[in-house]
Amino acid sequence: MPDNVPILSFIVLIPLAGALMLLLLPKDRGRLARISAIVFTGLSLLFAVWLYADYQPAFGGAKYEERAAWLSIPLNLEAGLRDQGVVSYRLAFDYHLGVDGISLPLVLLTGAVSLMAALGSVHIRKRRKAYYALLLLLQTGMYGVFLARDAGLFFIFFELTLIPMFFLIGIWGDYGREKAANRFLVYNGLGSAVMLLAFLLLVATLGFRADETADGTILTYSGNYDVMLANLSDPNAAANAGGALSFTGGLKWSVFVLLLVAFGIKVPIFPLHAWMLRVHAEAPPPVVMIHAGVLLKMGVYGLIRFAGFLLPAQLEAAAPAIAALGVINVLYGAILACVQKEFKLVLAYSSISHMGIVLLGLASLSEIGFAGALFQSVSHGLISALLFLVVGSLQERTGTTRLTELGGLARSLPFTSGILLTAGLAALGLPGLSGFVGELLAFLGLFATMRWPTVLGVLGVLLAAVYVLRSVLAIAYGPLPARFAGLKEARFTEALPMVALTGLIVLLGVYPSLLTDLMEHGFAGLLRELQTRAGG
Amino acid sequence: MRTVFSQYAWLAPLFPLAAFVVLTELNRSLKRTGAFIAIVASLASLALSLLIAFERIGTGAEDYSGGFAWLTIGSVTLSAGFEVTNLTALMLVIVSLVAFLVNLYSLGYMRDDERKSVFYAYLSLFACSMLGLVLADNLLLLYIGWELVGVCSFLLIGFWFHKPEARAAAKKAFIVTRVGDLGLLIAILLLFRYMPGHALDFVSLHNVFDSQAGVISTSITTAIALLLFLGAVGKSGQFPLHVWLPDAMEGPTPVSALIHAATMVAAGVFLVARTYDIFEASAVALDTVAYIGAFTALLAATAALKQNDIKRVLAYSTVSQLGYMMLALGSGSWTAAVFHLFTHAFFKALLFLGAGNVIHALHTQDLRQMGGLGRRMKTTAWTFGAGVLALSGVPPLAGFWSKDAVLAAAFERHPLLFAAGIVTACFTALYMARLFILAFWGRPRGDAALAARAKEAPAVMTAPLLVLAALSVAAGFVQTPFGSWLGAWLSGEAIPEQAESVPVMAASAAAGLLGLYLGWLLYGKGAPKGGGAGQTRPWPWLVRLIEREYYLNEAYGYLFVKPLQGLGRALRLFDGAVVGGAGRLAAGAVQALGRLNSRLLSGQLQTYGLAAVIAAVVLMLAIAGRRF
Amino acid sequence: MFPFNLNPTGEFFAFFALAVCAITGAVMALSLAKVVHTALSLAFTFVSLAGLFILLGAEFVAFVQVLIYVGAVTILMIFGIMMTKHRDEERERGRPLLETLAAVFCLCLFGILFFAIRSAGFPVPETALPADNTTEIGTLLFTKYAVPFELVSVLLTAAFIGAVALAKREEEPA
Amino acid sequence: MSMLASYLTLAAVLFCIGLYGVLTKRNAVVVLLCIELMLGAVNLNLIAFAKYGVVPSLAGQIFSLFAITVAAAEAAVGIAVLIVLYRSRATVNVDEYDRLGR
Repeated sequence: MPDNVPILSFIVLIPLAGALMLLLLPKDRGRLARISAIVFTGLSLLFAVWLYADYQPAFGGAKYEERAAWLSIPLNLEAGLRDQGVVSYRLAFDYHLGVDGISLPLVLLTGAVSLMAALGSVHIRKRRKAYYALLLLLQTGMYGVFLARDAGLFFIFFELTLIPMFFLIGIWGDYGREKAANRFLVYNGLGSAVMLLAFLLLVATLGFRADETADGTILTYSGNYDVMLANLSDPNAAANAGGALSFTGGLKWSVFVLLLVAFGIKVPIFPLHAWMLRVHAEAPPPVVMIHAGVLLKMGVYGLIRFAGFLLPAQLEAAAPAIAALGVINVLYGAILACVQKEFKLVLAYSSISHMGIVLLGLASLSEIGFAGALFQSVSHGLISALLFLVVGSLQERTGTTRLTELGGLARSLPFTSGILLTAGLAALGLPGLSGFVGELLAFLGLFATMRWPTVLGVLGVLLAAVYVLRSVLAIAYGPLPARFAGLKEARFTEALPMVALTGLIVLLGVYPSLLTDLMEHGFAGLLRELQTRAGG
Repeated sequence: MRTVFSQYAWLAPLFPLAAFVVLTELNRSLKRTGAFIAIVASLASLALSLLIAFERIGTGAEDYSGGFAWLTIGSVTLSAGFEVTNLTALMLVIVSLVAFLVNLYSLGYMRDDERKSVFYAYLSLFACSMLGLVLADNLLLLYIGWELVGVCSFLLIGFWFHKPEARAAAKKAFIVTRVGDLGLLIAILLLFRYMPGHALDFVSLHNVFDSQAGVISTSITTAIALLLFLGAVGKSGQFPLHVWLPDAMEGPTPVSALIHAATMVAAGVFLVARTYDIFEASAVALDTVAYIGAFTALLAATAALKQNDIKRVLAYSTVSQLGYMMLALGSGSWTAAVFHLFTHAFFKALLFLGAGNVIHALHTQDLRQMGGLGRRMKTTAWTFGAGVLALSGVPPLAGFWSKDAVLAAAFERHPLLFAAGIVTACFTALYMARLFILAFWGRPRGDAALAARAKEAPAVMTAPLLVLAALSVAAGFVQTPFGSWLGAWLSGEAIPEQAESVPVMAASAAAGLLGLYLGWLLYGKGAPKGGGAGQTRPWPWLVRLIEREYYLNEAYGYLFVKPLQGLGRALRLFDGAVVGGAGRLAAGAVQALGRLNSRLLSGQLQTYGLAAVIAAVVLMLAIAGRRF
Repeated sequence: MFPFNLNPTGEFFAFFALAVCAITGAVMALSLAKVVHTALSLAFTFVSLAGLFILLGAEFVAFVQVLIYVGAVTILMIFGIMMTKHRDEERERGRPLLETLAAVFCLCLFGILFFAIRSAGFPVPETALPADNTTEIGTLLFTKYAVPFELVSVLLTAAFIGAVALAKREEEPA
Repeated sequence: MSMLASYLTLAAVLFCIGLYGVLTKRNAVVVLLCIELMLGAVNLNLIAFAKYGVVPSLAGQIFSLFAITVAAAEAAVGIAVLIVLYRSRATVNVDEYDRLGR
């Protein structure tokens, strides 16, 4: 591959270009809109796969980095510092994209889930042009979040995902869609506000940098992630530059807590999950595929990227608390999933439970646990995407997803039911499917430091079997109600993503090295930091 | 001695896997040939297993292992590999042989089922996982196989998915065994934590626990052993997790023969045998295994006495016999356990397949509807009879020798264990006699027309019976108190002749014969003509207790299911009221803010104007004020 | 605090008289009940303003002021009044809060402006305006300010076309 | 007090009166007239500066010419809008024009 291809920009911007192109289409060409959306999504995925093929974990992602000055706001404060040789004093945000072992798996996940969601949107009939345009816009946001290397850019991409989601829920959702969309926006808006505050604190402290040039010193506050990391490893950097807030313990803790809340809403961590239930239940299934499959992982990614790498001491100190939250998530979600009567809500609570395992992996503070957290994120993304693909397919045919009304579908829809069963088995952590690997790694990692939380987490896996079987068997097994006797089996465009996702789940379950090899050096910086702490 | 075929042992699970893949991919187009693909695959596995086993017969065959790194994270490598020892070779033969026979048998049994190819796909997947479990060279891989056989069991129990009972049974089987699986998983976590170099393979386990005592503290060892045993308890249907196995009889009968009698349920025994070094390092764990095993054996044997479903009787019998194996393991003789596993696989598979023939002929599983089949189904009756005698421990059939080995071990361990074993042996013979008499003797009690049409099953279904019957009769001679060839082969150590076991043998044989005699007395000779064998009996509460299987299902319902549901409901209220309430509060606050705003933004232009003027004045004042 | 060092020149008296007229007109406009009266008293103010312009040596602007404000705008307003119905007889309900606040803040604004005017030192101009400023204005409009001038004419055209289009009665649907 | 200050003060007075009228008067015509008054006050400022500013210049007068023109345009459009509104609402009271839609 030629080295000068801005591959990351391609990945991020192709969906945006697609969205713009869709706007030019006439309104009634819904089919064309669908096809072109799929093509653009696929194109982006193609670049992501290319990146995957080309990426060498040992060298990291330095060669893909792209950077351009984007926003530079003069602060006009240099007058007082002129005598110290300061010629410019500004606030700068860059268009700065980068990739590493942590973001690449999630980028691939985004591509895969987006394509499957686009394919799985066959039953969306209303205002297709707008739907697909929003879907593409959403993709740009997601890719951007995972690839941005600048706090400001990250924030903008993060926000960019809210808008399409809001409309996708609010326009194409079920009966309670408006309320769900509002709730979504309120929670995530609050989260964003908190995140912005945390980022501003970060920019004002870690983001400060003094550049000596021929003309004099240029003082910059920037959201540049590399600068933050550099400042972090060199505690005197900010102090030497002068003028910046010092990043002391209290401030670090407040930033950490703010980040935990901000990303905790997205993950979602226990008391902050109310919004996602509604989204799961009300949004159209393909959108939930993306929501449960990718958007929740943005929270995980944010936690690792900002709370983890920038505040390792705080992460270390808060590990027991995170583990406790993880355990609560796992058990709380699982127990509630056991009593739901609506399949989508079962899946919603199951997501909470599974994301708890991610938290457990993070709390382990070990490489294997981190890898488990990331693997679990990807795997849960694929599994929940598959489950909601099936939900969409069932909902279109039966008109309901209530467990009490369904039954025996394995007779009339053997293929779909088989996929549902496989997805369910993957969700309950069956070895040979991807769900198991993530859970295993997270547990292996956590067990070394915290034994009882792990045992409680394992208990959650048992409950997973209970709620998955309870709901899946209620749908697929048992006597078939007469009104469902004549249902038509999934059409090709539905079956294709189902098979593809199942294949991915099996592939990752059987040969997880495909993904874990990527992460090999991804956590190196964080682990080094944690180790020096442990040593000193 | 160099081994040739052992190097290719990894192929054994791949044949059925290939069959599974082909069958699932080409499901629709393989309506007829699907079964043959599966049978050929299982035959290939069988051939390979036999080659491996025969190659290893003789002394000094080295264990062979090979593998690759499955997952590397940082300094930790989880590997996947296989290991061939004499134990695994034996297990390979048992599994692939029974699997092949059952595959063959199902050709007849499932002939008219429209989802036959799905059935064969599941069977193949099961064979693959089970062989993988057996061959695994480390605990993690074993766990993977362990879970996969559990899923296959689940799928096959629920094969007739439209029956609500099958659905419930499948769910129950999966969840109850999962409880045990978690024990195994936690044991693996513990081992991963405490083993030097995070090693999980059996060779390292053997080295650490056998020779390097003190590397891992006793309490941890005990914990690991107990957790491993919890896994075995779940899989092998030991008390208190045995409740799923009788219900699992909702699955097709060949499945019961393969999975729930011969192979998968024995995996627990295999697990304990494979990690026996850990158990030997902890006396507490061994005692636990022994007493749980003995208790289960006794409990299940009594429960089998009053079951009316032919398969449930056999299921409880399986539970009971597995208890025997655990008893042997706990008594310190893992070779006896494996020996019993070996013989039990044959005669219990035989019994199930025979029962399958009966069910196939009569379309009922209720013993009260049967009777007099002996004349109509000669082959079935004779082979079944051989199985009954073998299971009852009548010398010199296979069951006698293996049971004797178990009892001898128990005798050395503790008289109480021995007593439990002897009583169980008596009960075993009793309920088997009852079963045989009710099914094959006397006159038909059920639908007369159906009984009249009942005829012997086709050859494809009787041939496996004959093979298994022959094995049930003869397989015991591989290890007798006078020449313990199998034990020596398995453990690699010469086992001295056990002269003191003659009284044990006598007691065991006497117990078996006594049980059979009692059975004949109660159900054969003394049976009332009406078939309702004795309405008034002593201790009606005890009978009821046994009939209801000791109310364990109800107890679990009240102990676990109800509280979980209650907790779930409580949490649902909490989630709706508190967490959701907080959400509503947040949303409400924002909306209230919005309403306040919209009241301000009333559309009154002049109000806006006034606000602008006020703001401008305030701004001016603020700017002007800064100068002072 | 602010020394009123008035020098009683002719210009000052003229200014004073005209200022009183303008303010009176404005105040009257606000206090009169009938809309037509308001319009007329504002016209009076505009005329006074035109007088002030003359005082300031801007005859041309004064002329334009009279022409446009008094001649066009006020007349336009009166047409507007005539085309709409006004219920000025009814005693409208007051809006005391709005009125008080408006009054207070307008006074505040005036206070600020007055304070600013008083505290600013205005240096005496060094040069005087050209005497014949109408010619000068004409020259400037067609040289330096030609482009804005043309733009304004476009704006006017657009505004009048727009006004006509807006006010044109739509075809009544049958 | 210089003449300039006097003119400016007068302009401020007129401006504030106009502003008060805009903010309090109900009748849309009166509101429009008051806006004209405010513009007039501004024009007065411009012309005063044109004569008494530091550098006297005709630019001030030209500016005020433009302002007058724009004011005329505004008045015309304003009246047109008012008439249309009157047709649909049957009122000229500003406080009843509180909706953007129908």
